[in-house]
Amino acid sequence: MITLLYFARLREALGQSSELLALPNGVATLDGVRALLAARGGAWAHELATGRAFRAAVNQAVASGETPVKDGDEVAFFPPVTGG
Amino acid sequence: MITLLYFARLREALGQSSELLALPNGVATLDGVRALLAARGGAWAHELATGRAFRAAVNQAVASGETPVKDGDEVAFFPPVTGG
Amino acid sequence: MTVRVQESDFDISAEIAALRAGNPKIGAIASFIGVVRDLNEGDAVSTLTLEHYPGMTEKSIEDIITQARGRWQVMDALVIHRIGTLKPLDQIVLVVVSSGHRGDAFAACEFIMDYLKTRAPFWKKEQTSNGARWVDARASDDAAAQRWRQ
Amino acid sequence: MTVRVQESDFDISAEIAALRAGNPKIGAIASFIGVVRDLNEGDAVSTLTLEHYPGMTEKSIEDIITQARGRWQVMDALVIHRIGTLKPLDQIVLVVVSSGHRGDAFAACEFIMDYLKTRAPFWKKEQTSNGARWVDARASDDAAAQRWRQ
Repeated sequence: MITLLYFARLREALGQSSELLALPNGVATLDGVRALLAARGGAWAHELATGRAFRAAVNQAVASGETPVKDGDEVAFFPPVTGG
Repeated sequence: MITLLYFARLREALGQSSELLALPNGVATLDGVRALLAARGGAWAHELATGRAFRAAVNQAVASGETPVKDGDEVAFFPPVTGG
Repeated sequence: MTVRVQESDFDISAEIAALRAGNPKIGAIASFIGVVRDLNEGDAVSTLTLEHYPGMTEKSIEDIITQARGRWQVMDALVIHRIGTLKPLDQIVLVVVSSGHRGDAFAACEFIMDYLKTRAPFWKKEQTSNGARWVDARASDDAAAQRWRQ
Repeated sequence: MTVRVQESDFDISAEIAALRAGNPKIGAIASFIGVVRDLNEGDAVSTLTLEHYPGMTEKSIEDIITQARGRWQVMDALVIHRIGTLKPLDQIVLVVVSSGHRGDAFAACEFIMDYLKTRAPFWKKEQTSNGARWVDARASDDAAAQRWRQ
């Protein structure tokens, strides 16, 4: 299982702030997780399309598509940050 | 008459903080005033020698050797500044 | 270093006193306060709500301060970032850097602010005269952070 | 703009509140505090006495602030510089700049500080473990001021 977190505009668009997900065989990277979620269609397909301006973190560190993801990890998707 | 002011290390070396001086004929620039004072010899010659690192102002604006000086002006000599 | 993410307001005098902690080697203290403006992109802003990623936020700010300490002579640094709902004139963020010399203090303080704008996981939602909207990331903020990579 | 040369201490919170004066267009406030260190050029400093040129000091600082306003978007600026006898840990100088945006606030604040160091007529005399001495102007301060002329 991995923990998924969604923040800000993505949280609102996807209608949830977190969920638990069983990692299927063969899904071992952040882009694998993204593709799995996008395959749900609707807002998931729209918000997590490869061309969209979202960011992601694995275990609270900024991550890219190739970042490995394994059981027990915390994976977060969110819009570009606007703090300060 | 012009008003002469001395600050910081120059004030101490010259033994005074201000004086009034009648401008002789032919003295019409800051460098003219400087030469007049340096001609007093001793600390005056030493502190106001052309090679020394002093600064000067005429009427409270930073001045160079060619800056005109006339009756009624306030002329100040001081070391490089060290504020802030 | 001190990093705080909090709903409550802060007082810069008290924070600077705590950061200095009587250290007589400090010669320079640079600081920055960000405040909520009443207008953004032409629309009147009535409130601003800040959301963050608990845990990652603190970690990423500590990492930014550690990077600053590696680049400049920094005695100590403080970041306070508020979350929750704020209104125009409210303070949002405080960065304070103490150093022996002013050049280091200024550079580290601006570096930390630029990275806070572009890397720390905070998001702003505005309530404006045109309705609620998420604030978009600014290209100028990315450019400000980018110049430190040269 | 506000320029004060005074013997008394100052409180940065109170000064920032006065400078902001409820102006909701301000988004960024950069500030700098210079403090007396206990050591200079290897010698313990017990006191620091600041002398200035009354009249010219205020004029030159106002001129510096006017230059800063010509170069950056500055809402308002404050300079307080203390004179008289200070001791380690005492505050010497405060510069605060308010602006719509942080880049302008930081640049103007650092510009004003660099010019204060190299142009405003203040002189420091230290009482050290090796006796009293006038502080020498620093080449690094001249270099810091010089870079703004590019």
